[in-house]
Amino acid sequence: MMVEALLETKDVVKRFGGIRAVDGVSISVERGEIVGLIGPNGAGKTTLFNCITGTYTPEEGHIFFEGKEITKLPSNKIIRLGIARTWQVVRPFKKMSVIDAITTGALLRHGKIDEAREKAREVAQFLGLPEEILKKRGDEITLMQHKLVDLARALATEPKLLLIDEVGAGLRPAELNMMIETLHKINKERGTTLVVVEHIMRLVMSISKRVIVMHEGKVIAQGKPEEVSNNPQVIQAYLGIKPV
Amino acid sequence: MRASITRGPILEILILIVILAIIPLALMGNAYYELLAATVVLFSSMVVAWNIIGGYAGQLDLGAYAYMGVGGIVTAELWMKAGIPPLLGIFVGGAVSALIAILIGIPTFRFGIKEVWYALLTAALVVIFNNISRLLMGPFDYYLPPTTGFVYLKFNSYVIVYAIAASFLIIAFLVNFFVERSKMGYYFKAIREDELAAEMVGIDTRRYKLYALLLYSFLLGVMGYIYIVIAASYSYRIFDSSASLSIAIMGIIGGLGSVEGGIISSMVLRSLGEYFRSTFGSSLPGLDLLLYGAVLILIGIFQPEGISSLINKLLKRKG
Amino acid sequence: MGNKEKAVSTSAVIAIVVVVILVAVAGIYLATRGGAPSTTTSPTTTATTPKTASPTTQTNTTAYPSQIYIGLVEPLTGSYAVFGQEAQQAAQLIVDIINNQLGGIKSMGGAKLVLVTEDAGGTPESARLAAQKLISTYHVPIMLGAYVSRFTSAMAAVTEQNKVILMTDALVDSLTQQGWQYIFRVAPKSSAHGKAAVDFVLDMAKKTNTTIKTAVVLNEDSIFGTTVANGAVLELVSNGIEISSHITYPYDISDVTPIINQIKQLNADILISIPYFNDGVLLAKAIQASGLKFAFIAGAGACGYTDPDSIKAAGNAVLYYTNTYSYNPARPTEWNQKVVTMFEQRYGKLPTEGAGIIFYSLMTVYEALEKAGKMFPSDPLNPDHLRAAFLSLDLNDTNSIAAQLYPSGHIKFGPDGDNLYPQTAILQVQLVGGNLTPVVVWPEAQPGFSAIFPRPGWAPTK
Amino acid sequence: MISPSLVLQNTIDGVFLGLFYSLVAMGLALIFGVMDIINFAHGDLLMLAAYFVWLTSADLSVDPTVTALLLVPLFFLIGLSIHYSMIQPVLGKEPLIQIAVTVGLGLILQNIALAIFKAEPKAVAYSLFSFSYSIGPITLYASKLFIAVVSIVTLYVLNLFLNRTFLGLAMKSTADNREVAQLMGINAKRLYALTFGLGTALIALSASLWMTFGQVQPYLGTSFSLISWVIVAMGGLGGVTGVLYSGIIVGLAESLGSLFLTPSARMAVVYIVFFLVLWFRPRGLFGRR
Repeated sequence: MMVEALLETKDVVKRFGGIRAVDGVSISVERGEIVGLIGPNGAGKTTLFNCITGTYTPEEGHIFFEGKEITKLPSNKIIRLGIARTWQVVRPFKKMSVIDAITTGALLRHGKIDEAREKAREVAQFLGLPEEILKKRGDEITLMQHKLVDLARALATEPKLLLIDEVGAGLRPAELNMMIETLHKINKERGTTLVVVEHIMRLVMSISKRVIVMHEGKVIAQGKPEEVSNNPQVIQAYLGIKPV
Repeated sequence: MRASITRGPILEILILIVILAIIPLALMGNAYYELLAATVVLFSSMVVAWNIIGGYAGQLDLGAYAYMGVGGIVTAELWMKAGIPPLLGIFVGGAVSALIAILIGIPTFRFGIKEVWYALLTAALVVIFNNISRLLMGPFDYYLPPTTGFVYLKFNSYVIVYAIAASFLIIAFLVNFFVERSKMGYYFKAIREDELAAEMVGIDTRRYKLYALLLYSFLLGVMGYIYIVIAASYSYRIFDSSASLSIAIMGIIGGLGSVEGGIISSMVLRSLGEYFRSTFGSSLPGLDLLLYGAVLILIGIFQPEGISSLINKLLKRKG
Repeated sequence: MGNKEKAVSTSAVIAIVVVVILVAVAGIYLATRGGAPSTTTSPTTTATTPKTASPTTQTNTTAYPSQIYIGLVEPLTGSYAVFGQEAQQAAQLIVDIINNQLGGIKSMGGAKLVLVTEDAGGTPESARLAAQKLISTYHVPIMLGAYVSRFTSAMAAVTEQNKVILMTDALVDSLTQQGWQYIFRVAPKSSAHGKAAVDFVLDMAKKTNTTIKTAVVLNEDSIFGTTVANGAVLELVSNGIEISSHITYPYDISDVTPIINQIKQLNADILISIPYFNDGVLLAKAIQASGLKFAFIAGAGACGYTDPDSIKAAGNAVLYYTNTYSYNPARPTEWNQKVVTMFEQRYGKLPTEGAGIIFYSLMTVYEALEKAGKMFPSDPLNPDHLRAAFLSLDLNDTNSIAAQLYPSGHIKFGPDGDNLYPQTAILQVQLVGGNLTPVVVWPEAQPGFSAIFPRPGWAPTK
Repeated sequence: MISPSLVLQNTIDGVFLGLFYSLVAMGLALIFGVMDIINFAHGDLLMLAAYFVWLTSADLSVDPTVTALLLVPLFFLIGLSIHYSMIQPVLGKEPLIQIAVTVGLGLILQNIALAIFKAEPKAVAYSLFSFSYSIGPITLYASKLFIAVVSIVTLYVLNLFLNRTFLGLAMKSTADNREVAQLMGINAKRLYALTFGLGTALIALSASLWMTFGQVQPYLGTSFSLISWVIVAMGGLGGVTGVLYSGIIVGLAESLGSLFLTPSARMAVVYIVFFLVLWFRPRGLFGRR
């Protein structure tokens, strides 16, 4: 028997009006991997994320998580199975304190507030969020801190698979380095599988062991970072010239 | 609700109870002020109940009097038609009100109606209830029997009416208190802050919004009968759009999610409104409402988080 | 909410809450059983002794109060303010007449009346608060108000409990059918308005040889509109007139054309319409525009067609329309003429129904106070003595001013507190010197006028 | 007894009423679409404009339709001043805050009107259009016909404006996609002010038409606010046509609800239709962001 992939999509199609935003995508993610998902604007990466997390229901195709079909499940059930995500634009709980926001995530697996709060603290510490930040409200912290809180909130749900959408956007070079380290740490120390959508090539190339390239809703290449970056189809896609 | 409770809030509740207990003593047996206190406290408890759906769960519900009216009318009719004493009837009234709320809430949340659309839907609900009850009950005023007594929750003494209204306020306050410290409270607030992000930490947002609606409509349904006792008669006009709006407005002025703010704003503004009515009613009609309007605009522009955040700021500055 | 504070277990809080609720429940229960004032059977409640503004006079039973407070609760804001504000003006005028021209309450040593007014606000609760405030602050023995039926019932909850006489200017029938002890009403109740509109039309039809077989009844759907319509329907049916259609609509309707369209198909002889302000003008304009013809269009209830604002707003469209009035401003009695002139001089406008009801209601209160002073000289303001005085009144044009102000000229209360001799006057919009003017045409037309019936331009079909 | 001709008559009247409703709601749709502002004072502005019409028409004996020429520019300016004083500060804030501020504005307008004009409804007695045509069993009311025609023409001109002029296109594209509009180099601040002014000016036009047959009292706005929002919600952001069609649906629901049920329950019919539309087409009948 084949080794079961953690996440597998088969011919997933999602349309908006006449546009096929995701056009027959089949990918698979193994346990423990860090996969980079790249492609020009509008390639369908975020839409694919939305299909996986149940925000959108794909019109065609199937999505499996740990061998179980999740294509038509509602988001909350999918998250419970062990998928979490973050967004390119942070979505903080502005009027809640940081620790409360993370606790909200932890409540998924810890029904008691005290336990959840304990868990939240643990995750915050793991991500290096300083104690004084935890009491601040969501609208009182910096962008980098926001990104970490979003990550912490997602991690607090104890996911097996974490989908990270352009976490580097808007960060300064030093912050970017910290973020790269943090992602590595999440993968190594917690064993969380990561799928990272990214525009910043430095980030993708330095953390991903495997890269999947999407263009106009389709997967056009996948492989090791160095292979992919030399692929002529990929280069053409990024330059905006249609491959013949 | 297995949350651990810290000492601070208990103090808060005790203070609230003590203040509410002192009020009638302070009124020195003046029936007018007793009645006023009962009216104001009942209004406050409606605002506190609203806080669950509006303040915590962030759903701008403008249908308070729809739920309150249903509960009140059901309780009154059960007494008059079936002889069921209101002491039991108010819970049936609350349950019927909650049931109707849920029946409407399921499709509403199922189809993802939120923000202004939810506000419009609930505002329309009050008009629909008004029109339909007009068809069912006719235009007539209905009077409660003159009987008084504990099981009828009807008394000649305003102090007791006040005491009942005050216990509603305490109960509504406690429900808020437990909600805030429970998983439900965290989930409500997450939904209020960002529904999509809430989904992504595994919250069944539809179900939790229904929970909020359920608690809110049940509490209002239970309060409806006492409203009728104070108003002395009831008719389809109990379904009042502008009164429903004023409940939400008090919640907004108080500060979303702040029970204390809601209590303060509703008590102060409702009493002030009554003061203006009785003082300037004949010379400056509508002055109280005009002032509400001005307060709303000023708060919206300069203090969008309501008076509770203003109070917090002042406390911080001092402390 | 930080977790550093010392945590207390949930059960402790629940225990405290349960104890508090138990204590509260027990307290309420004990209070209701023991010390609370019982229902109206007990004669020893607080308000039974007259508490007027001059407590010094109360030590001596033979001395009378120098002032008697009379409460007035009227809607001075909101959509009924039109009536309430006029009622307030009328009440002040009558109180001044009583104090200055009639020498106060003579049987009580010339005690003067003091009018205290409260705005009923927009809700029953605020009307109740208003009534309670008058009792708590001024200990009024008698109150008037509050035009709107649900405000009035909220007031009655207070007046009944405190044994204060409520002389109401609200017309809805059911108010005097609740078994209340202290409510009185001189004004014709709403069903009498509906009946009067029909009686007028049938009387005129007989006089002018007009055949009337079918009628359409159209009313705004408030409790007032509905009860007036019920009175009209009963009278139509008992006179063998066929009701082609009975349509109700909300008074704030924005478009009446669907109603007019429906009526147009029916070809009825007469239209009995019970409007409020808005809809009355809309209807009149739409009927004019539609070319709809009736032998007669009779309004029941006091507003919508013949009041000055409606005439101003509808113009020609309301020519020859009628309304039933609880008051006859043209009644040719000495005091009626006098009061109308004084009102006109003081406020620069003719009194309409809102003022008229207060004229005779308050003047009846005056007669009752005089009577009480004679019947119970030792304790005239005792509520049960007052009640007895009201019930013993039998007023007519020769023995009282109040009756001179009332359309039927006869006031006597039945056991339910309603006047046994109700009467309304019919006003019709006519052209007087080129101006649209409301004129009293029935039961007795004002001098120099007569009812214009049927509507000019109407020709009987077939 | 409901005859086919009566149904036809009410259908026609419902469509006429609906066209008027569309015009009333159009200003709101524009403001909400372009600025994302939730305006609950829309109806109260109409009430205010109606009083202006009454003041000019009743005392100066000018037909309500003529006063529109004066009122439309006046209300454009009133709209601008409201925008700069109250709307601009809450742009982009939470819906609740916007509702609070606009409800506050509405309360102020209502109670100022109550203080100045008292509670009695005011109407203009004289109008050019107090007659009707009869075509078989059908009656066409001149004032309704006139209102319907003016509404259609206005909506058509507005549609041209939104599709043919730079300013209109700017509004339209801002409504469609805020970011793209920013890229086009549109000065958002000025555009918002102009939009609010235009929306308010449209209300003044509706008020003039309303006063050819209706009346004004301080609480007139409340029902218009709700009706306008229902139309905007049902139309989605489908532009002029979306508003037009859902206005007609509301007009028909009201008119036929009156006929088949009772006029007392007509608003229940309208709002139940609204519930069903929102439940089953949450994005409105004509699409929404």
